[in-house]
Amino acid sequence: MKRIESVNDFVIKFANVNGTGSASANNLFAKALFRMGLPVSPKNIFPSNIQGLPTWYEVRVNEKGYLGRRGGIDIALSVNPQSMAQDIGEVLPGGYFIYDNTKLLDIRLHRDDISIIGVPLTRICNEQYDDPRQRQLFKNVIYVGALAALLDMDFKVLTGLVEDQFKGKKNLVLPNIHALELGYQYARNNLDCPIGIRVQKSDKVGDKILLDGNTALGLGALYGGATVAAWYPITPSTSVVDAFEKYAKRVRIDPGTGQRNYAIVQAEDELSAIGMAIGASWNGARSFTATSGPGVSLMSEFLGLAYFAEIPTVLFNVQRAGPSTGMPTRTQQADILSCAYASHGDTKQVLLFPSTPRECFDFGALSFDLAERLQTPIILMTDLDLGMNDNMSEPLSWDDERKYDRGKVLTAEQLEAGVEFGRYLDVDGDAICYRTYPGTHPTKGAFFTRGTSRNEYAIYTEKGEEYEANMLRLLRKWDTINEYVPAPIIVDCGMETDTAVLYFGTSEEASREALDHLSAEGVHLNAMRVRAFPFNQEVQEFIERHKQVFVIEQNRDAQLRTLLMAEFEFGPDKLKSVLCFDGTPISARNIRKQIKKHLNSDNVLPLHRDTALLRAGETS
Amino acid sequence: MKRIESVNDFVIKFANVNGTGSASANNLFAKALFRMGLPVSPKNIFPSNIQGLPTWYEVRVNEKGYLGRRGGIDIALSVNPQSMAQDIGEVLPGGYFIYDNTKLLDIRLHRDDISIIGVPLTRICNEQYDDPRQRQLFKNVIYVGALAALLDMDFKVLTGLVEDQFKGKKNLVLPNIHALELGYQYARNNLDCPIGIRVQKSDKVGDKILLDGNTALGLGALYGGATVAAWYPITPSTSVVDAFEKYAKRVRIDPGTGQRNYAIVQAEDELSAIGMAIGASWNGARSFTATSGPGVSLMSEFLGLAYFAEIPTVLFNVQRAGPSTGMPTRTQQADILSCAYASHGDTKQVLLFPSTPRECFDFGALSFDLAERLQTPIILMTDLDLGMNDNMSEPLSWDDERKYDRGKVLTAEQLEAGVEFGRYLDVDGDAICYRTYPGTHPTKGAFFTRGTSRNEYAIYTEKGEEYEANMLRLLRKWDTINEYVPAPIIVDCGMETDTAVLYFGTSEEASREALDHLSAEGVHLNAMRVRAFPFNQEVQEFIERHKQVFVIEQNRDAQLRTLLMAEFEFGPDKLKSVLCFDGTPISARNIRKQIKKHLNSDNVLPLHRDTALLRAGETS
Amino acid sequence: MSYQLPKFRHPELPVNDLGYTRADYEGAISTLCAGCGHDSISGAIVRACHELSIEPHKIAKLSGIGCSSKAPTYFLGNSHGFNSVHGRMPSVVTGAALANRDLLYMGVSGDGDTASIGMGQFTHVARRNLNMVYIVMNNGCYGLTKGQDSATADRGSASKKGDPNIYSAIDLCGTALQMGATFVARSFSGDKEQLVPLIKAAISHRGFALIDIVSPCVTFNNNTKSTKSYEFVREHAEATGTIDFVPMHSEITTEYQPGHAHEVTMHDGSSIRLYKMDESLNPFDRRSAVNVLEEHRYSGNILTGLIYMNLDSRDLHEVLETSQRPLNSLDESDLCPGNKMLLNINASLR
Amino acid sequence: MSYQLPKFRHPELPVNDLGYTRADYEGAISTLCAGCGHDSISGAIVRACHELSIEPHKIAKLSGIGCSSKAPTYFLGNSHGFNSVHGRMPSVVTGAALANRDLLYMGVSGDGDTASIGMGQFTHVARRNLNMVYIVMNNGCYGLTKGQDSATADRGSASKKGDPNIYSAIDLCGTALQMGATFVARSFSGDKEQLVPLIKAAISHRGFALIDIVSPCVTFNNNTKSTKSYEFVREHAEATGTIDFVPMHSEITTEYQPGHAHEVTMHDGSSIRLYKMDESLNPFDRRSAVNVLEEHRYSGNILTGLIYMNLDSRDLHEVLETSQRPLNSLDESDLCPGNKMLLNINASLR
Ligand SMILES: Cc1ncc(C[n+]2csc(CCOP(=O)(O)OP(=O)(O)O)c2C)c(N)n1
Ligand SMILES: Cc1ncc(C[n+]2csc(CCOP(=O)(O)OP(=O)(O)O)c2C)c(N)n1
Ligand code: SF4
Ligand code: SF4
Ligand SMILES: [Mg+2]
Ligand SMILES: [Mg+2]
Repeated sequence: MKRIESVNDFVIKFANVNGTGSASANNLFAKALFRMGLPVSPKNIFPSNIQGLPTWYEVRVNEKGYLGRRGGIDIALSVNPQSMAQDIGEVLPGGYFIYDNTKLLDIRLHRDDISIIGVPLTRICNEQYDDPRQRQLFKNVIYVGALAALLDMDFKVLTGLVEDQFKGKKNLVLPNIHALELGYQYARNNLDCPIGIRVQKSDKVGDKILLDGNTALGLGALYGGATVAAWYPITPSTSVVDAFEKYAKRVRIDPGTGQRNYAIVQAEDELSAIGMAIGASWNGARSFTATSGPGVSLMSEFLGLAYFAEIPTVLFNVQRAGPSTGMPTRTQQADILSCAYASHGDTKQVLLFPSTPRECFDFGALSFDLAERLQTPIILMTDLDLGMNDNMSEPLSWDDERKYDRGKVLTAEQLEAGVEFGRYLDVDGDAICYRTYPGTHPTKGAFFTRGTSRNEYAIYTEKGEEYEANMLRLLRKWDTINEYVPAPIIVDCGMETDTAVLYFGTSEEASREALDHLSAEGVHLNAMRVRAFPFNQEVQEFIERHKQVFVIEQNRDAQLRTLLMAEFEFGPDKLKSVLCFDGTPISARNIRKQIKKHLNSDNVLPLHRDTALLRAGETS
Repeated sequence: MKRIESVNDFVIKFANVNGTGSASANNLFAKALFRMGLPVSPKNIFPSNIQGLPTWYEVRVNEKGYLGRRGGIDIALSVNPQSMAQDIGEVLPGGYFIYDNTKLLDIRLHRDDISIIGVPLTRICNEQYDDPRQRQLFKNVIYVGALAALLDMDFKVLTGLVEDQFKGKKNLVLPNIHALELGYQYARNNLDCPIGIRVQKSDKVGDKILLDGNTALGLGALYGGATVAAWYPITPSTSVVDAFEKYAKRVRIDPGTGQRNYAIVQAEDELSAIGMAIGASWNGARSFTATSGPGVSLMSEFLGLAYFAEIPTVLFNVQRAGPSTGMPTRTQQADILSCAYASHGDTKQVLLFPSTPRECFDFGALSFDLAERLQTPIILMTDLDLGMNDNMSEPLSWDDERKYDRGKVLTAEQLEAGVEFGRYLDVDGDAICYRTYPGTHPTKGAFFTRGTSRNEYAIYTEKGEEYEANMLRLLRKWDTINEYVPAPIIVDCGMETDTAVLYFGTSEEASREALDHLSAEGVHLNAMRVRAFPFNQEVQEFIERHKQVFVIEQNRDAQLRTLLMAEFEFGPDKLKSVLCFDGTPISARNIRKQIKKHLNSDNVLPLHRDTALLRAGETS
Repeated sequence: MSYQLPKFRHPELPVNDLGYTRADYEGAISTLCAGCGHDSISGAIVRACHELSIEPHKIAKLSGIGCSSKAPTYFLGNSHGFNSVHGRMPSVVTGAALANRDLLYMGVSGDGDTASIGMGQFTHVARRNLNMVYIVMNNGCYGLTKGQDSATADRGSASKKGDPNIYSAIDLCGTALQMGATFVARSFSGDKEQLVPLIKAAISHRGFALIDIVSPCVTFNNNTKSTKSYEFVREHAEATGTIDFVPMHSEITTEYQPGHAHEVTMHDGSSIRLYKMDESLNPFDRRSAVNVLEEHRYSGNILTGLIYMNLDSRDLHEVLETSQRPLNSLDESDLCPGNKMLLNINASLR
Repeated sequence: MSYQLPKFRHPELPVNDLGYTRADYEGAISTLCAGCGHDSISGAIVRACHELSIEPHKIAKLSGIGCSSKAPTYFLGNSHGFNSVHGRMPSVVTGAALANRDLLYMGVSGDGDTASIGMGQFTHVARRNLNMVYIVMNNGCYGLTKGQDSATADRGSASKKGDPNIYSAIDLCGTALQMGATFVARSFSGDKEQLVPLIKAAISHRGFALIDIVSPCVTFNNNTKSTKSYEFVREHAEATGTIDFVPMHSEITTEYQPGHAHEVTMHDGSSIRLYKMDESLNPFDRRSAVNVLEEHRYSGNILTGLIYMNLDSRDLHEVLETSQRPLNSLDESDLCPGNKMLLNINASLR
């Protein structure tokens, strides 16, 4: 058997039972590596269930900084008998399987092509602890200790982390360190340490941070000046508002009066949540709601109202695998069309696509400026992978000079001075009109907001010409919007090429890695990351510059490609789809494979369909 | 002044106040012409309001059988002082303005270029009737009588119609005929009869009927075997269920027991209405719901469930002008995208596009066969213009040999005989699986329906492969669906041409007329009417056969074109949009103008956007 | 803010404390059917707001969809209005009220808008005790879609169409009480003398104030077999007692005999006086209110007047402990924690 | 239909009249948390259906989304199930029941699923008196999304997270009564002796039968400050009386003293016997039921048992006058009027 040997480059997967407190131990492991200067990308793979079912935590460690899913497992650490057969099966030949050998491995599961390493976790716990709860909790910490020895980790980093995590809670620090040591010592004394895979200190993370996108979004909303949050619980978006609340409690409660400079309401459902967000925005407060798939569908009617009545509205959509309830704890980018065209009638909604926690923070705050400036819903499209996993990211930062862009709002003074006010009057020629907040002026400035057609002075109308003029203005506004939304990021490969890739959101990391590999194989591709819909001029130009563009998406129906086709006009065979929609984050391997398949074939059929069928036979 | 002179070819517009009972009188007029063998196309233009606001009734009479909106008014008949200024202004030079001159015309409204004809309607009524309600009602009948004289109509046709309409109600027949005669005699005795515009008996309607699409749809549902109807009132779809109920009361009540072979429930909202339809279908009854724009948005979550869980669902969407509440009493075809991609996640919904009452009936009944055969929602897309106006149509007919296609359902006998049952098992290779009705068999046949992912045996799963396999099967099912939905209708112009038009639904009549005119001008275009989404192979081939195809739609954003672009791949400049979205039905003149504009320009920009802007300056 | 009011006024028109005439509280000309109950309610709202001297621009009027929901266009033309989507006015008001606690929120809805599609939001806004006036113009039918029965139509009642309703009616007052509403009243569009003081009291109440107003639809539901017709309501209405509203700071001018009246002071200093109260009802006791409503459910009579009021009501802002300053008036300096905090956060994430 | 039942059975397992053991009524192994109240309720449903000898495939079990809504997977494995969307089970059951009146409809929901997002549908299905059993597994929180307070959480009650709830609770029994529900009961997952006969009675009832069952969430809401914990409920539950269900055709075997029991016969011939009833409650009188619920709202105790039953209930099929034959069994010959009628219709349209 040829053992896998590597330093600072591997994938480890922890197999646990959910509800047993394994998450924090696994997190401790990942963060320790991060502190050792190693880029890590941990991913939680959990069931839609609270307790007792298999749950996994996959960590990729890669000194080159590739953070997308790689595919394949080098080390499996399994403490869950339910999933053991699957877990051991997934280990790559030459890899390692670490398990709780208090109960010996079922002989039928045995494999000759991997190293099987037993640590008697249950036995150690039973010997050390009487309380069953403690036995369960510390079992997780013990295996982290054992791993430290097996991978030759810096033990002090671990203990330092524990101290930081339980700062001030001494009675928690010592027992945790003790448990770490139990594992560490057991491994040192009984096992061959280190195994073929090792880690060593590095300097590849710079000032980066490890943060989940949802927390970053919550902070973005806080910094963006949101005061009203209305929401309804749904995985994987719940933690956005949780984070907003956590930090608002810290910094938005007046120390003198105890009064809050924010209001959070858990609505009775998503229809109500977005209604509240709209009502608050209409009344001049910055507000938002956060949801996922089913909530987006329910919000559709209100999104149409906000589009048509031009009410600033901020919606954070943390996407999960659809359709319907789908796979609520798996990731996808499959709400693109339902959000872009949300609601009946002619509507077009603005979408933002962040791809890192830092961008979640930035775009989160930006959403409020855009919503108020453009007077339309801004739908920020993130996903479970970005939202609920710790992602390595640029640190967050805020320009203290920055002022909120509150958009076009007439003040009482302006009204008093005789400024002509027509709510839907295009005074500036950019198709964005002036609004007033309720209560501004005793006799000037009041108007009626409605989802029915009305003229430039907000008076109800059923005249075709007036309706049409308004709809055309909204179309012109779309052009203005174009100038405000984040531009794409173009990465030129520096070589002559007529082929490119286009990706967005969480496909970035895997795409970058795939491109590097392809480039090493002599296939050079330019790249563009799209960051918003409407697509800027650059997007069109970039695509036109190339003969062929691979559009990488995490959905079945090539939804972003559909938007590109609808907005611009490209000839047949120009846009080819690279798709992944099995609920796992797209991997570099998968992208590479699909691109190469395209490049080697001279298929003339619409490829996105075909590709989808291809995917059936793939596993990573 | 040159009077407009014509026989059997004109447009007349009645201007009334709503809630005054004018509808039935106007209808009497249109139907009388129809009985005289003249093609007519009456259109109600009514406010979103119950009483007291201006309402219009526009009738086009055209012996050649052109039934689309023509644009321009030859005769205005105005009994509404509120709208008189507008009404007189709309009359084409040389046309006629007929009004109630009990109160003389405001001198400022006078026009020299038209004939102004006064009939003292109020005075006549006041002299004849004491009861104010009668005065109001008969005023309308009187002007119809006057028109009969002015247009040289066959008075007997009118009296015959009245007799048919009030069959058995003698006390209604005579007073109505009396009122008709009052008007007729007044005109005969006091006015120059006939005016330059006249009608005479013809034979251009054959066995056609005059019927609104919603009634036809209700009848389609009845004949299609629907037993459960769940709905929530909304204009313009309300009359679909009204019609279903009306006929169900006639033919579906057991004469012996008085029990009903149907159940209609007015739900508390649209979320509930579609939930009921889905529940009933799941349980093996044919059921449907009907709605319009806002209802479609609210149904979006459930439509995703029905798509993913593969539950036959029939939804009739009678479109109105959006977005949001929009113009609820105006027409549009603007829910194409929101229906085709209804709900979050990767979904694609089947759409049917009828264009005549006969097709409403046929497709209405067909929807149930398709829904059960294909096990997916079928969304029939009609609109206010077709649904609420009387349209000339082929007569309805039903093949008494026809059996309902109940799709793939396993019986207790089959289960007992040991047929393998997996709800999502693709046994036949067409991606459509077998289902069972609840209660079929004591131990075999039960399964769990859900909107979450599951394997072929309907067992809950979170395995990526199983989820993916299911999604790919749904994609293959899309190909099967293709073979079942109605094919397009292609009209070859018989001349060599590389240019064509593509239209659907209520754009048909105006398109046909526009093509005839263009052809007279030497511009020959082939034509295709699309009748369903997914688009059949023929649609693609037709488009590919031509260098340029004008896609005619009644929405702003060229929504059908977007679907065409997304499904197929066409080069730039291939599909050009011809759009109308001011809430009025598209007119032949408008289509002709837009097509000619395109043909004369060599614009290279995406044209659909540009066209939309052009429309702003147009009036018909 | 103190912007000048229009100066020239018809000398005869009575002005209120702010110098406004009633015309300053009116809206556009109604397009509802002549005789529609909703128009009378609009009139009562105009009168109540004028008499209470509320600055019109400090009122926000919000509604759903329906004839009733159109009504806000026809009153308070100097107030901001929001005609939202069908059945969802409560959520929009909730958001609006959270954004600015200093305006008066007047929600207007219909029985279809509230009891059918809006049931979820109606119950929850009542439960949250949002500080608002919630007016239902209740005609037992869907006026705007041409007269279908609504969920408040009584069993057996028949509209113009003629079929007797087969379902039992939802009582909005009873429902609101169930949800913990703190002010519940019922009235009749034809009884302005009762309606105006009720609206004033509802405005003064701190918390959710429902007034369910029977408001006949003359076009579709005013026929003899309807229990929401003018005639039926006139014959079957039973007032809990009469009510007088005395705004804060008003001099007490009306004489009343202590024995026959009950005066309570509301949290804003106004007071209401109840006369000739039904013996069985104590409108300050929820159990009593629930009981009386149940009784009337059986008798088939329509109980009008103030049914329940909780004087200790704590509204949503109070339980949320929101800032006294309207949230929409806060700016960067109040809201943005600045870069320094991010430095700390970043540090904790390494 | 009479398909053969599986023949070999463990000889010791008791079989019911149909020859089924209790195992034939069980479902898949539960994936809920160990100790979750919902599992006990599933067990009670299994027992009730087995003891009543209902053919398992003649039951349809439907639910929304939540831990509670997952429960149907864990009972009645031979019944068709439908896990629909969040809060919308009532509409799906309504459609299903209209399609086939011959099955037994068992709806299962959670307090989030019913009292929040599902409030509109819940109230309306009750109002329509659909013939169904509606079970709420009420834990005062959103289990599946990790423990947020639901709308049935009592004011002041605190879940594991620790913040006391600031809103007043929605009482589903009171709400159902308001809506005109014809069978209303409350129970506790920990009290199988009460639960099983209540489920049986609910099944026998013709019309809408609500059982609101307090069902502690051990993971998020079973702590000391929660009013939905096992401990709190055990200490504060107050039964209206005990209940016995005697199925139709059963021999009367239990002895009871006439003075202490009240026996009523239900429309299907079964009967229920009530013992030791609380004096203040007459469960066949709505006013009494409303009153007792109000009393308990004040006392803070949890009233369990049968609260209200209307013996004259007419369900939705009855008021709609639907055919006795299930609508889903009708075919072309029953439904399609044929071409001849179209000829007449066409003629009338010329
Ligand atoms: C989502 C949605 N569904 C349906 C409608 C159609 N609609 C308009 S008003 C109305 C009912 C109005 O009834 P009610 O609230 O009682 O008001 P009323 O007209 O009787 O005053 C309905 C169903 C709509 N606008 N939106
Ligand atoms: C439309 C929609 N919104 C939100 C969710 C997320 N969600 C799943 S279960 C649930 C609440 C469940 O609470 P409850 O009904 O009380 O059930 P429990 O888990 O407590 O038994 C929520 C909000 C969803 N699935 N669908
Ligand atoms: S239809 Fe009825 S509710 Fe609507 S305006 Fe007319 S009378 Fe009023
Ligand atoms: S989370 Fe609560 S409700 Fe859900 S299964 Fe666990 S104990 Fe039961
Ligand atoms: Mg109404
Ligand atoms: Mg719950």
